Formats: sequence, structure tokens, C-alpha cells
Amino acid sequence: MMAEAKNVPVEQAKPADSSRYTKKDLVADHPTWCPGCGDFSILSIYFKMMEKRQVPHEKITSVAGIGCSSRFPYFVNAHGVHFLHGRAAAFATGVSLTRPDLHVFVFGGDGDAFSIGGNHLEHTARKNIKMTYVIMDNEVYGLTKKQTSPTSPLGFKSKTDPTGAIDYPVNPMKKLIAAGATFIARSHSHLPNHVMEMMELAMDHEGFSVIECLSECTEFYPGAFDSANPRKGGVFQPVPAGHDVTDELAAYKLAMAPFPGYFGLFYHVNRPSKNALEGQLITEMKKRTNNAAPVELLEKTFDRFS
Amino acid sequence: MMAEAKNVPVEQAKPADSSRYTKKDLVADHPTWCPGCGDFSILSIYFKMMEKRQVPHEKITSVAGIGCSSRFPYFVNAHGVHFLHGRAAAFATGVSLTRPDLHVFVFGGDGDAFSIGGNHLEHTARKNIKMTYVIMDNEVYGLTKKQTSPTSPLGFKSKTDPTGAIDYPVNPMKKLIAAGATFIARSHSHLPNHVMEMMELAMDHEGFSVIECLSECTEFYPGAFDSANPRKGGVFQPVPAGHDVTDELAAYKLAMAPFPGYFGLFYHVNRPSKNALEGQLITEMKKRTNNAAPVELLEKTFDRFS
Amino acid sequence: MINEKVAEPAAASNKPANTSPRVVKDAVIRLAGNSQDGIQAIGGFLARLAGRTDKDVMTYMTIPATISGGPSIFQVRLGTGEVLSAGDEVDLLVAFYQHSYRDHIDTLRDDGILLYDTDQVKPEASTKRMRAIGVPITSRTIEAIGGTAKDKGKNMFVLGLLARMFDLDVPKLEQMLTAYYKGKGEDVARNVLLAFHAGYGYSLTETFAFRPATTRTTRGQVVTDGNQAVVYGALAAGVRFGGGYPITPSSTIMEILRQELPKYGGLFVQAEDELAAVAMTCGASYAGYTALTCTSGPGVSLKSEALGWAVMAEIPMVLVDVQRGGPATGLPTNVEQSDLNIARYGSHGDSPRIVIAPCSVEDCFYTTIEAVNLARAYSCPVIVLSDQALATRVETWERPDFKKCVQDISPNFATRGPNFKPYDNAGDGIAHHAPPGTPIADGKYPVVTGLEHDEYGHPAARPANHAMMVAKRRRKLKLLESKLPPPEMHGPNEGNVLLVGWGSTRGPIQEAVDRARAAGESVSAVHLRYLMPLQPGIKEIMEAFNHVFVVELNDEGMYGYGQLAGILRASFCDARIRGINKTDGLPFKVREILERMHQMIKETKNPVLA
Amino acid sequence: MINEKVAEPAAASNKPANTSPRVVKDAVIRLAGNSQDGIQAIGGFLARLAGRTDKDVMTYMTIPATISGGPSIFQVRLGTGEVLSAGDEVDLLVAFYQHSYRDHIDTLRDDGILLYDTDQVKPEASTKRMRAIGVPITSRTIEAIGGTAKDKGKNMFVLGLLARMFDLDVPKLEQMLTAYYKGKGEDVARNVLLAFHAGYGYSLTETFAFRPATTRTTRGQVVTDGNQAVVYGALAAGVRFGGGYPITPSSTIMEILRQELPKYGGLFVQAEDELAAVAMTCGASYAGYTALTCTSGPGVSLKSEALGWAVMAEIPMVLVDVQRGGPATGLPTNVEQSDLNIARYGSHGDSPRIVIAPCSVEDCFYTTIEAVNLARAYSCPVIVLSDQALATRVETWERPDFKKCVQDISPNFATRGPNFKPYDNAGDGIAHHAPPGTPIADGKYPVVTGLEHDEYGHPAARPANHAMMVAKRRRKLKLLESKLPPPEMHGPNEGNVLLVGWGSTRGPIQEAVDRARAAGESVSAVHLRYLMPLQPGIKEIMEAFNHVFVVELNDEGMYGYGQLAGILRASFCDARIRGINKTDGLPFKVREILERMHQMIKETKNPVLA
Ligand SMILES: Cc1ncc(C[n+]2csc(CCOP(=O)(O)OP(=O)(O)O)c2C)c(N)n1
Ligand SMILES: Cc1ncc(C[n+]2csc(CCOP(=O)(O)OP(=O)(O)O)c2C)c(N)n1
Ligand code: SF4
Ligand code: SF4
Ligand SMILES: [Mg+2]
Ligand SMILES: [Mg+2]
Repeated sequence: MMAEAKNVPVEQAKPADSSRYTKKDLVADHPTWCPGCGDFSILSIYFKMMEKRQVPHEKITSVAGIGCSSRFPYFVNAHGVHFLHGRAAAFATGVSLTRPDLHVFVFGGDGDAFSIGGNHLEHTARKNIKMTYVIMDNEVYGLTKKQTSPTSPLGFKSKTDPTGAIDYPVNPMKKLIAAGATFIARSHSHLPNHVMEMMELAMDHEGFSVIECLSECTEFYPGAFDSANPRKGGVFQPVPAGHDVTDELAAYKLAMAPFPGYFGLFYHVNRPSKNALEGQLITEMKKRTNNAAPVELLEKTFDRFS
Repeated sequence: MMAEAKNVPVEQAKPADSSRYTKKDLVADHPTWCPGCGDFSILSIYFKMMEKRQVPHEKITSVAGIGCSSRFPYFVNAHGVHFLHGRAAAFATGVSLTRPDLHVFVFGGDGDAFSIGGNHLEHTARKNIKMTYVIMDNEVYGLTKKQTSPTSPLGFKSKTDPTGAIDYPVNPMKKLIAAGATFIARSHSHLPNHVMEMMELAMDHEGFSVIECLSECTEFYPGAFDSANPRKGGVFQPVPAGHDVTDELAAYKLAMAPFPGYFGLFYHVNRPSKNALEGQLITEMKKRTNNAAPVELLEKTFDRFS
Repeated sequence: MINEKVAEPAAASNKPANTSPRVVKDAVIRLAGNSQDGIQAIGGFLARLAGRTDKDVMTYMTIPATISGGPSIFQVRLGTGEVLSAGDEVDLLVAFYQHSYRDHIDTLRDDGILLYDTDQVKPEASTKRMRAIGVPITSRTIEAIGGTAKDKGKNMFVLGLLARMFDLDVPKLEQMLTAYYKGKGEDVARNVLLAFHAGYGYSLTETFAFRPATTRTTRGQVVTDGNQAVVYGALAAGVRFGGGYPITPSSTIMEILRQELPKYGGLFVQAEDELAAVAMTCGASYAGYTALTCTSGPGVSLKSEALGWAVMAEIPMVLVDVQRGGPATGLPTNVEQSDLNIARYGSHGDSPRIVIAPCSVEDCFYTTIEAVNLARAYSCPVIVLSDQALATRVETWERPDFKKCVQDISPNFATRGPNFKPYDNAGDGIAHHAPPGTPIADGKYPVVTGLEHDEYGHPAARPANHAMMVAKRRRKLKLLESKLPPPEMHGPNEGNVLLVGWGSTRGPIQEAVDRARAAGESVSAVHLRYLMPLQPGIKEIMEAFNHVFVVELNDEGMYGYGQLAGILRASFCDARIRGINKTDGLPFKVREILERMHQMIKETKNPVLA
Repeated sequence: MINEKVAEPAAASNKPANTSPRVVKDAVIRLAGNSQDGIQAIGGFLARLAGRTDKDVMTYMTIPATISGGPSIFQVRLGTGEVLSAGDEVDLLVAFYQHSYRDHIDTLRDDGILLYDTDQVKPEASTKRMRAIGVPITSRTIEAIGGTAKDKGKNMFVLGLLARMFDLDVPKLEQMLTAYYKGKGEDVARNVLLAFHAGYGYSLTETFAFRPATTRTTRGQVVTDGNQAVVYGALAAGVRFGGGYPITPSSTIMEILRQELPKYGGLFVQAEDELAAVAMTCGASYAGYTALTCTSGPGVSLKSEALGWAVMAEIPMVLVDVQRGGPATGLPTNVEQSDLNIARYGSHGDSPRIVIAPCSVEDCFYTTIEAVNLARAYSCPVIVLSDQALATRVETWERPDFKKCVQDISPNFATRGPNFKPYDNAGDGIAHHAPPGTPIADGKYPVVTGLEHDEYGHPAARPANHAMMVAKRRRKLKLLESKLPPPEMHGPNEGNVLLVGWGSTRGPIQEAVDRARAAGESVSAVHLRYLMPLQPGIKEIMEAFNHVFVVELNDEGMYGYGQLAGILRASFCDARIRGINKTDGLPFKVREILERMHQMIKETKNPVLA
């Protein structure tokens, strides 16, 4: 299949209808998000980017877990999957490793990524599985109506912390750096151009790319990210010009900045993706067995068994 | 119960038989470990420490997941639990939060802690649940007979990587620092005194303390840690004298050292444990409801419902 | 329904409505608007009022499946004398908008009353015989409290209208309104009362009065939903630790426990996922504090591994499963009874545990207490099968006698032993654990494990030992079975048709029996509270009827019967046991049960060979 | 067994043994020593040899439960003509140590042969009638290859003894030995042959020859264990992706696939846990490559959520469950058939999926191929229920015709649509997915989801839609049921006793039938390969017998029947269906089945009322 997949590389597979498409060709169900939800802007940026990049329509593949943000695939008129809460990265791993002709996008929330999905996120990162994971972080559980999220700040009042959150929150950037992710960025849904820039860089990365994108939940945590939103009198602090994106320690240091912290590309190195490494293994093994067909391979093996 | 628990604090609860005990009172089943397995030394250090500290016999509580190392509780003649693979920390959370009179020890392997249990480890750490977690890291799956572990080095030949491991491994120290653990140490089962020192410090920490203890699997990864074992011509590199254990970035820098890396206390800060915070919440709420008994509380609540 | 109770037959016709209040036993009122209109609040106040005036009430609300607003309804059935179901047909429909009118007019019974906002709704030509009453709700509310606040006020105006129409206790209502809204600020409270009085002041031609009820309770009544009842049942039972992870429709159990437990010296942890939630629940139970975890849908599947551990280790704990539409993510905000199989069989290996199901909001309270006590008595996990309908429904029920039901279950640290065997196979086969902190007389301490073990808890792979321990874990449930009461009958012990039910369908089933019997049919119902093990005497009860239909909100399966029916057929090998099932995500209507029942009787020539 | 085949009756007595080889049909040989002695190797070579000489073989090995070494046995049954079970009673016991002698002498049949190492074993006084042959195995091995190497050599010396005793094909054995050991170095290979010839040279008084068999196969025979058969079945079926997490006894499936798949252009991922393993399996299947995940025990519970998703999303995939002793961690290295319930009912909600079980090592190969094809044909997850006995047992079977069974299942990216509906409800109700990369003619793309959905895959909470989709997921399995072949009978189609089996118990059950019939009893057996849905005609088959006993390696449950029995009772309401169950973690002995059968027949006065 890695092999088979090579039979349908991006260029050859120009389908019947893959003439240049526009944003509105990608519009599906009207989003069920609340008015003003930060997720809207990420969706429209996704449309805009695809329109610009003209990824063949039939190759666009969006995978999500469960949550408000994870309803994303329903709103995109393209192949999409609404999987299980927390397991989107693991599902996308199966897609990515079998389909080198696709670049999978994963969308989901902070609970999906850092609470129930924390382990899958980490192992997908260290294995460097090729995909782009956009974590739409509203620092709260939206779909289930306002419980504390692992990214909720201390003191945040929710239905599960009526007197204020007391659990020390996850620091997404620290977690991803320590996990060994090879492309780590941070953005803010109220700054569409910045989000677009990060998404395009991520999409072009040969491996696991992840963007933590602050995305306001106007219903349950309004104003959460105003302090980083110039239009709300906040200060949007870009990653310092001099920052070396290949310096792990420097990236970790940036991650230590107090909220709202820095925005931009924290870390970016090139380490062979698992896709590439497994591809090499296949090439080697096929060479060793001089590209024998399945029947031959099986006959040979069974000679040893008889 | 936090409240009730206060009725059986360590000192009062001197049981009938808690006269001074010795190591051999703590010996249970003969360990089923292979000859030379590094886990033996950790077990005997646990005995030695308990003998020295004289934790009341009936208060010693060891919890484990599944694995060779996780069979630990069977070999300790004290209250113990052999739970599920990867979930020991979550189980211990339930014990710790309901039983301020105990200090729970968790024992388990690298697969248990970093593969299937990686998420629980991280969230237990950030919530700072009072317990000591000793991760007996042999960089391989022992009980299931030599598969790749998340800590197996690149190139390690196992039954699941016959041509050598290709997945970038987890760095335990980085993971634990980024997760927000408040006590993080690293040791080597071939240096008993060092292990003992770390265990005692960990036990006295008011919160979540974790020790990654390299422990050789003589059966499936012999010699894995010789390079840090003086008796095998290796160099045991202690954490530099000047290291500030409250400096997160410095700790992270130490964690970046190539294998076999540093040994000792990487990071140690005091952040209120969840046990303490929940205790405060209870005290507050009980004050607000001026220590009303359950019946009163329920009557009051149901007045609102009628 | 109203016209059953009408004094003079005339009312069933379309002649000009009379003005003297007509006496009714109960009324089904459906409020249809948008979720922003606060119609839930109207229903809530009506329910609370009913609770304080010896009326019974049962509500039924739909939660909008989408995230942002959208159409929403709240249905309340007020009555004197026990109200069994939310009611099939609506006596009074209040339509806020055209879409409310359009989507719900069909639920209105013939000769029912349509109350609509003339500012928003134009009733379309309809063949339905009804009495339509137009009230300029929007504009009158604006008059009363000004345009800006109107959206907040319409619901209160309607509440006023209803108070007038049903001659409700206005002073009590005013009390409740002020008590509830004063927190929200002076002006809010004032506007609320202005709108309420404007509505009450509006002169209506149709008015009713509820037939006075004889006070049935000494302790008075309370109004809660099912999840609240579970929470306070757990607190009364002595539960002091819980672990959970948010999921609809179980979340409020966690949310309320999180808030309440600290007052009781306990705590609830929102875990990182369901696996951790159930693991810490096992941990707290092991530590001596029998704990509770709650979930729905996918969470049940995720907890099956640890449940199996608790079965093997014989650790008491309670899992409350608020069932929703499945499989997978399914229908999160709808009701289904499709978790019975996973509750009984959901862990790998032979993993017998206890399964019980409450049948009403009140029963959620007592079932939770019983679950805690069964778990402790049999050292076994207990699964409580509630569902979305029970969880979100508001009912009035008799205030519990807390002096009687509140218990202290804090651990026993008394020295055990010598030769202490937690898994002693002698006798009833029930494990007796010593929580950590318990001295053991001879200094030989036990281990608790999920590996097959000997009587001391140490691993034992001996063939005979496994066979013995499997039998031991089975034997204790046989003991429980022998102690269970026979199931509750509704109607005579013999007859033509037996309807078998479990869980939240009890109300509609019993109402179906009542209607059928009123119509001269020989129908009874039996309700199973214990689903693992089963209660004694079921076989005998079934044998006293010609037809046996198991009424369940789950799929009829490949062979025409649902999950409980399958269990009963396996147990009793009675081919007459067939299913009345549906999977549309809504509670049974009494009519649906009766229609299906009649159809199946017709289809059955010889029931024995059916 | 040997003495059944003895030429002259005399041999059954204790008179001085004769020297001419006696012809036997088969022989059960148990090698008892320590795990370090490499007795597995002896068995392995005997099995391989049998494979190459048209003998049949079935082996049975115990894996030491503890981590470090300890006693271990390997039992091999060699025969001409199909060997159904590993054999109840041992014809020849080879005892390396005193403990080997002590622990296993009771398994030796009367007049069986004890071969023991005189340097290690002193036979104790025993009432048993046997022929004891002492050989100084240790010292002779030392003579042959020197003291240091002796531990490596003893097994080869014994192999030589057996070659002599059973007149085995020595040249072929020598070939195999050199082929196998040359990799380990010149000296090792030399020592091996020295020890082997020393054993072969030792003069024995007892010798046997296997009755010549008529070659049954054209393609010759192969020797594998059950997990290997699963692996190569999957590869032949075209599976190119797998995800797993290590767990005994399923791990070797993952380990071999990890090694083999790259040669086929595929890959296997060792995931971080079972949740990820099944998730990436769903992902690969969605992407167009029907994938496989394998696990045991706890892993099955953990995968139940994602299995339910695959049922709802109608994604084809295969889960191989190598059953072990449960519940919880249970007995990891023992056999049990206790995952049937979780396989059928293990996910929340109504979650119908396909469940099939192989009955032999050979069948593991073909069942895996069929699982892949059923998954694809019905767009549904398929669970294959293997078990520890099948997984670790080595059997000879006919070499498959790969030209016939190898298939290419790579995805179809042909343009779909217009108006493409993956969940089209029309017709058979089977979903037809378009993997990503597939153009849709009208540019309207589908979504795949675990929420209840409309025919396009978009969320739909409409009551009627859920009812329709539930029925759709059920309907396609009804279709499969209608296409299934009737189950396989062993023995006449009517009679007194019917034994019903599934999975790995087929061998002992059929051997029990043969023995009973040889003894003049009217006993037949039916074997169920499909456990969800069930095959047609089962009811009729059962009705043709007086007694129906379901033979299963799981608990008899609270009411005296196991998991399959419960399913059959629910389906057919036949009270005569009862269970012959055991849970000692070992495969059925033929004797155990017959004894229990006779006992139950005795206890049954009137089978119909039983
Ligand atoms: C296994 C499982 N557990 C719990 C849920 C309920 N649930 C759905 S979404 C969600 C979390 C939502 O928060 P987040 O991931 O941050 O997404 P958001 O809604 O904020 O975008 C939860 C707990 C579920 N669907 N499945
Ligand atoms: C849910 C589950 N998955 C898999 C297993 C099988 N298993 C037991 S121990 C283990 C890993 C052992 O490795 P590690 O945790 O490093 O412990 P070690 O044996 O090396 O000390 C595995 C995969 C299990 N028991 N439960
Ligand atoms: S609840 Fe919050 S996250 Fe969800 S749609 Fe509304 S605003 Fe967005
Ligand atoms: S297998 Fe390795 S880890 Fe396990 S007991 Fe043996 S040496 Fe220790
Ligand atoms: Mg969120
Ligand atoms: Mg390990």
C-alpha cells in the first residue's frame, strides 16, 4: 500500500472535477457554532488556504475528535471524519501512514487534545507522523457546556470548579516541545493572517506539525484571549525576531512566558517522519526479497514451514 | 473522608502489632524476576528504607500496574495492589486523595508509565497528587518478552523492531518537567545508596514525586545501563553540584544531556498538592455550612427543592 | 386529559367557550419556542409550584441537539393523583412562533387548546378541531416592561397567563419568582413581576381548576430531575468520593457532586478521561471509601476494563450509566435503553456484576442508595442504568426521610486476622477486604489483584484454583438472587397480556395497562428492577399470561426482541417472550405501546407456538 | 493410543518386552523438564518431521506463568490420519528430573512407557502398571559432547532416542538439525549431531513403527501454530496495515506482521496502547486499506468503544481476539472461551457486528481471510475469536493454494456520484464508502461519523432517521445470515445426544463423538463457525436429538449454561440446551467431555422438561 499508494500520487490523480475550485465549493453545512465563536475564523482560513493552494478537492481530508471545534469536518465539503473524543491523532495516523498521497488535517479542541487525547498527541508527535494538527484552544469544554479544561487557567469558574479551578494547567507548548514534535506553532483565531501563515508553513512541513490556535468560546469563556487581541486593547506578542526555531531550549524558554505569551513558530526541525522511515523499511525489505509478489513471498515462507 | 481520615492520623493509629519491624518482616513471595534483574535491588532498598523510617507496617501501601516491575506489590508483605496496565497512577490518586494518613508508593515499568500510562502520569503530575512514583525503566517490555518500549533507544532490536527501533523515544525527564511535576529525580538500580537517597527525599516531598530508576532487564536488554555503572567501567554522572533544583529551564537543560545522562534530583519545587487544595476547599465549605451534619445539609438542600 | 374530566359533554364540541372554570384532574401543557425564550423556566416554576401544592408533575424537555440556540420545547403535565408519564397528547399548546405552531400543532389532541402569540403566529387552516386563543404576547410584554427587556419577559407573561387559566396559587408563584430573581438584580426581579402580572391580568375566556387532591404525604413533596436524585442518593448513602469525566447527559451528576461533596468532607475529581475516572474510583473504594463514577455512551465502553478488574478484585463501587442513543457517539441528547447488554456482558472474560435500574426520578434516589449497599454487601461493582429521560425530567416526589436513609460508611480499620484471607472461599464466597491502614494480627498482609489469585490475593495459575474462584464470584450473586424480592406487579397476577418493563419506561407501561383495563382488556405489567441477577418468580408470573411482551427502548434485534427480552428468553426458554421496541430516541407514548400490543396479539394465532 | 494398536494382546501385560517394532497409529509423547532444557525444540523438530512425512501432529505446550524459567512440558501427538486433540493420556513420558517424574507420572496411561534419566530420577514405588526404561541421559550426553555443553545437548540426545524408538526418518532429521543450527556456529551444529547420534545409537528394547499413511495431500503439509496461520491468512487476504499493542498470547501476530508486512509494501504499528491501535486500524480502513488489529484479554475491553464506532460508521476492519483466562488480567497464559459475550455485546448501544471463530490451526488461516472479506462485503467490523490453545499449538495442515487464496484489496478511487450517499438506505443497507482521494462527480463530499447520521453521513437527530439507521445496520446482518451455510455436522443428523461446540474445542468434541460412537452410543456434534449472526438450520438440527449440550471453555454461569448456550437458548427457547463447561484454563480432555455428558444424561429424567 505505501507501494500501491505510489500509483496515485498527487499530480497524476487529477480527477474529472478537479478544475480550479473556490472557497464556496468547500462550504458544506452551516456551522452550528454560536455567534462569534472563534472557530468560524479558523474554518474560513482553511477554505481560503485550500483555495490558494488548490489541493485537489478529492484529496482534502479533515479528521476530528469530538467537541464543538471537532464538528469542523461537517462544515467542510470534502472528505472528512468525525471520530471519537481524544483519538483523532491516532485515527489520522492510520490514514497518513497508508496514504502518502494525502496530507491529513486534524482539528479539535483543548480537551480533545490535552485531556483525553494527551497521550496520543504525544506519541504521534514523537513518532513524527506526517499530518497537521490544529488545536482550537478555548480553554474550556464547550460542547459539554463549561467544565474545566486542562488549559483552563487557575481560578477559572466552571461547572466542575464552581469556586475556581485549582489544578495546575497543561502548558501546550512545553508539552509539545518535550514530546519531540518537529513543528510547533501558536496562533490566535482573531488574527486570521497569522493563522493562515502558520497553517501554510505547517502544511508544508514533512512530518508532524501542530498549531495551538487560541479560539474564543464566546458562550462559556468570552474575552478569554482579549489580552492578546489588539482590537480588544490587548498586545499580540510575536515570537522575537532573533529566535532560532531549531533551538529546543530557546523554544522551551518562550513557552515559559506568562499568558498570553508569544505567538508564531516556536520550534521547527527536520527529523525523518515515520512515514519516510517506514517507506525506507519497505524499500529495503522489497529489495531483499527482490520485489517478489505476494504469492511468491508466501510460497517461500511456507517452504520453511514444510 | 478527608475529614474522617483525620481521625486516623499516622501517630494515633499505632496498631497492636506495629512494634519496630525489620526488613525481613516485609518479605513476601520470592520474586519471580529473572536472576540479576535490576528490580531486585529496588525492592531491597524499599525494604531497607521502610525499616529505617518505620512507617507503621499497616500504612505501607504499594500500588502497581502490569509488568515485571509491576509485580512488586506481591513481593512486599504489606497492603498492596496489582491494578491495570498503565492506570496505577490514576488508581493511586483515588487512594491518596481519600487517605491523607497514607503515603502511597507506585511501582511500574517504562511501558506502563510512558506508553499506555503516559497521560495519567502527566495529569497526576500537573495536579500534584501526593504520592511517590518509582518508574523502573529497563527500556524494553519485559513481561511480554522484548517489544520496543517508548524509552528504547533508536536502533534497539526487538520483536516489534527486528531491524532496529525507528521511533524517536520519549525523554522521561523532559516529559515530567514539562508536565509540571514538583519532584523529579533520576537514579540507577545498580547504585543502591543513590536510589535510597532519592527514595527518601521523594517520600518526604509534599506532593507528586517521581523517580526514573534505570533498572536492567538482564533477559532482554542486558548491559543497557553499563555505561553509567562504574562497576561495569561506566561513568555515573551526578547532577552538577551547582544545579538549582528550582530552576525549570536548568532542569530541562540537564534532561537534554545525551545517554546515559545525569543522575540525581533534577527539579524540586513546592506547589500546593491537590490533596492540600481539596482539603482547603472542604474546610471552607464546611465552615460556610458551619459543619452541618449530612442530615442537616440534605434537609437544607431539599428545602430549596420543595 | 382535560376533556375526560369535563363536567358537561358540550365542551367537547365547538360551541362558544363558557367562562366558569372547568374542573380537571390533569393537563398536558406544551410550551414551544426557542431555547433563548426561557420556556424551561416556565416549566420549572410550574413544577415547583405543583410540588408545593400537592399536585403531581412530570415534565419532558428536549435539549436542542445543536450548540447554538434553535427551537426548543418544554412539556409539563400537571395533575392531582400520580402522574405516570409526560403524556402522549397535548391539552394546551403555547406557540411562540410560526415554526412552533407548525412543528407542534399535530401533537395537540382534538378539542385541545391552542394559545398563540398573535404578534408572531398566523394559525394556518387546519382540519383539527381545537379551540384557538390568540394573545398578543410580544406586544403586551413590551407594554408591560419595555421593548429592550421583552425577550426576557415573554416567558413570565405566559406564566401569568397560565396562572390565570389554571387558577394557580399566585402568592406562592410570586414568592418563588422574587426568591429566584432577586439575585439577578432589582430591575430584573421587578420586570419579571410586571410581566407576570400583565399575563395574569389578561382576561381569558377559558379557565380550569384542578380537582382538589387529598394530601398524600406527611413530609411534603420535592421537585428534582433524575440526576439530582442520583446525587443526593449517593450523598445520603455515604459516598464521599467520585471520579468522572464530562459527558451528556450524565455531566450534571458530576457537576453537582463536585459542588456538594466538600460540604460532606468529600471530593469529586474531574479526571483526564473515563479510564482515569473509573481507576481512581476503584482506588478510593479500595482505600475504604466506596466510591461512585458516572458516565454515558462512550464512557461506558471505556470503563469496561476497570469494571472487570473490580469484579475480579471484588472491590465494591458504583457506576451510574445515564443511557443515551447509541452506538458510538450516537444521539447524545436522546433516550435509549440500549446499554443493558454491555452492563451485563461488557468486560472480557466471565465477569459477573450487579445491574439495577431506577424507574422514576424518585427511584433514582433510592436505587443509588441501594447500589452503594449492594456493592458493599457483595463486594462487587454495581451498575445503575438510568437514562436521558429520567436524568433530565423533573418530577415531584415525596421528600425522603433523611433520618432514616442517611448512613455513615466510613472504613473499618479494626485489626484483622490472624490468617487473614480477603478472598476466603469458605461460605458465601463474598470477599472481605481490609483497607490499607488496617493492621493484620499475624503481620501477613493481603494483596488485591486482577490476576487470578488464591485466597490471600496472591497470583495462582493452578487450574483448580481458577475454577474455584470463578465459581466463588458466581456463587455470591446466586446468594443475592435468593434474597431479592419478587418483581412489582401492576394489575392482576394473571390474564391475557403481560407487559414486562425495566427502568424509565415504567410510567408509560403502567398507564398503558390502566387505559387498556379501563377499556376492558386483560392486561398487566411487571417491572424488573434487578437486571443482574434477576428477581425470583418471573417465570411463574409469565406463565400466568397468554402473551408476554417486553417493552424496551432499544432495537428489536435480528430476531424481533430486545436486550431484556433476550436475557429472559435465555433464562426461561419461553418462546412467547417477544419485544415491543423502538429506537427513535424518544420515550414511549402510551398509545405506541397499546397499538403495538394490539397488533402483535392480532398476529399471534397460537401464542405458545409464536 | 499405542495399546489400542498393539498386534498381540500379550503386550498389555508385564512380560519381558519384545524387540520387533510394534505398529501404532499414533502416540502421545510428553517431554517434562525445565524451560532451559530446550524440550520445546524436541517437540518442534518432531512436528516438522511429521509435516514432511505425511504424519499428522498436534502439540500442546505449557508456557511457564512465572517470568524466570521453572518446570515446563511439551506434549506432542504424532499419528497417521487426522489428529484431533493433543491427547488425554500419555503413551510415553520422558522425565528429565525427579519433579518431572513426580508431577507427570499420573498422566501416563496404564501400560504406558516411562523413559527417565537415571542420573536424575529415582522412580518411586507406584501402583501404576507401566514399562519403565531408564537411560543415563545426562552422563551419556556428557560422554558424547563434554560436560560444559551438556545442558544444550540433552534435548538432542533425547531426540535421538525417540528417533530410534519410533523408527523416524533420520536423514530428514539430520537435515533439519544442521539447517537449523548451522547459523548458531560450527561447534554448536557439531555438538547437536553428536548428541543426536549418541541417543539414536543407544540400544532400546521398546521400538515402534507408525502405520504407513496414504498421502492425503497434493501440495504437501506445513507445520505452524495458530497465530502464524492468522498472520499469513491476513497477508493472503491482502491486509497491508495493522495496529496493535503487545499482550499475551496475541503478541506474536503483531510481531510476525511487523516483520512480514514491509515485504508486501505494508506496515504494522506498535501503538502506545490499545485505544490508539484500534483507532489507527479504523483510520487505515477508512483510507481504503481494510486493516487488522489483534489483542487479548484487557485489550478487548479497551477496544470496545472504537469497535462501536466502526459499527456506526460502517467501516470494515478485523479484530483478532486471542482469548485467554479472564476476567481482568486473569490467567494470561491459559485458554478460555469467555470473550464471546463481549465480542457480541461489548460496545454501548445497539452495536451489531460480525463474530466468527476458527476451529483449528489451519482454520485460523482461512477464517482470517474470510473475516477480511466479510468486513468488506458488509462494511462492518469483524471479530475473530481465536484462543491461547490455538495460538500456541503447532499443527500440521495442508499447504494452502496461494494462487487461489491470495487477493488484492487495494482501494477503489473511481469517481462516485452524483448524489453520492455512503449510507444509502435503499436495498441491502450496506454502506459503500469512497475513501479519501475519490472524486465525487457532483462535488458534494461525504462525511464518516459516529454520530447518528443521514444517508450522506451528516448528523441527523430526527427520530425517524435513527430508527431507520438502526434497522439498516441490523438488516445487512440479516442478509449475511441468509447467505451463511448450515453448520458442520460430525456424526449422523439425528440421535440421542448432540454436542454443540465453537472455536478450538472442535477437536476434542469430535474425538469424544468418535469414542462414544465406537462404544455404541448415539452421539453427534455440530460446530458453529459463525457466532454473530448464527447459521441457519441450528434449530432443526437440535430438534433431531434428545439431549443438547453446548461444550464451552467458559463459566456455566448462574443458571448452568455458558455463553454460546445462552445465545442459543435466547434464539430458540429450547430448555434442553444446557452446558458442559469448565474454567480450569486448560483445553478439554476427551474424557472430561464424555464423563460430564454421561453424568448429565443420567441426571435428566425427561429431557424436554429439563
Ligand atoms: C469518550 C467520551 N468522553 C466524553 C465525551 C463528551 N465530550 C464531548 S466533547 C467533550 C470536550 C469538549 O471540549 P473540547 O475538546 O475543548 O472541545 P470544544 O467543545 O471546547 O471545542 C466531551 C467531554 C465524549 N463524546 N466521548
Ligand atoms: C491493557 C493491557 N495491555 C497490554 C497488556 C500486556 N502487558 C503486560 S505488561 C506490558 C508491558 C511491560 O513493559 P513495562 O511496562 O516496561 O514493564 P516491564 O515488564 O519492562 O517491567 C504489557 C504490554 C496488559 N496486561 N494490559
Ligand atoms: S459553545 Fe463555545 S466553543 Fe462551542 S460553539 Fe459556542 S462559542 Fe464556540
Ligand atoms: S524479563 Fe527482564 S525485567 Fe522481567 S524479570 Fe526478567 S530481567 Fe527483569
Ligand atoms: Mg475547548
Ligand atoms: Mg520495561
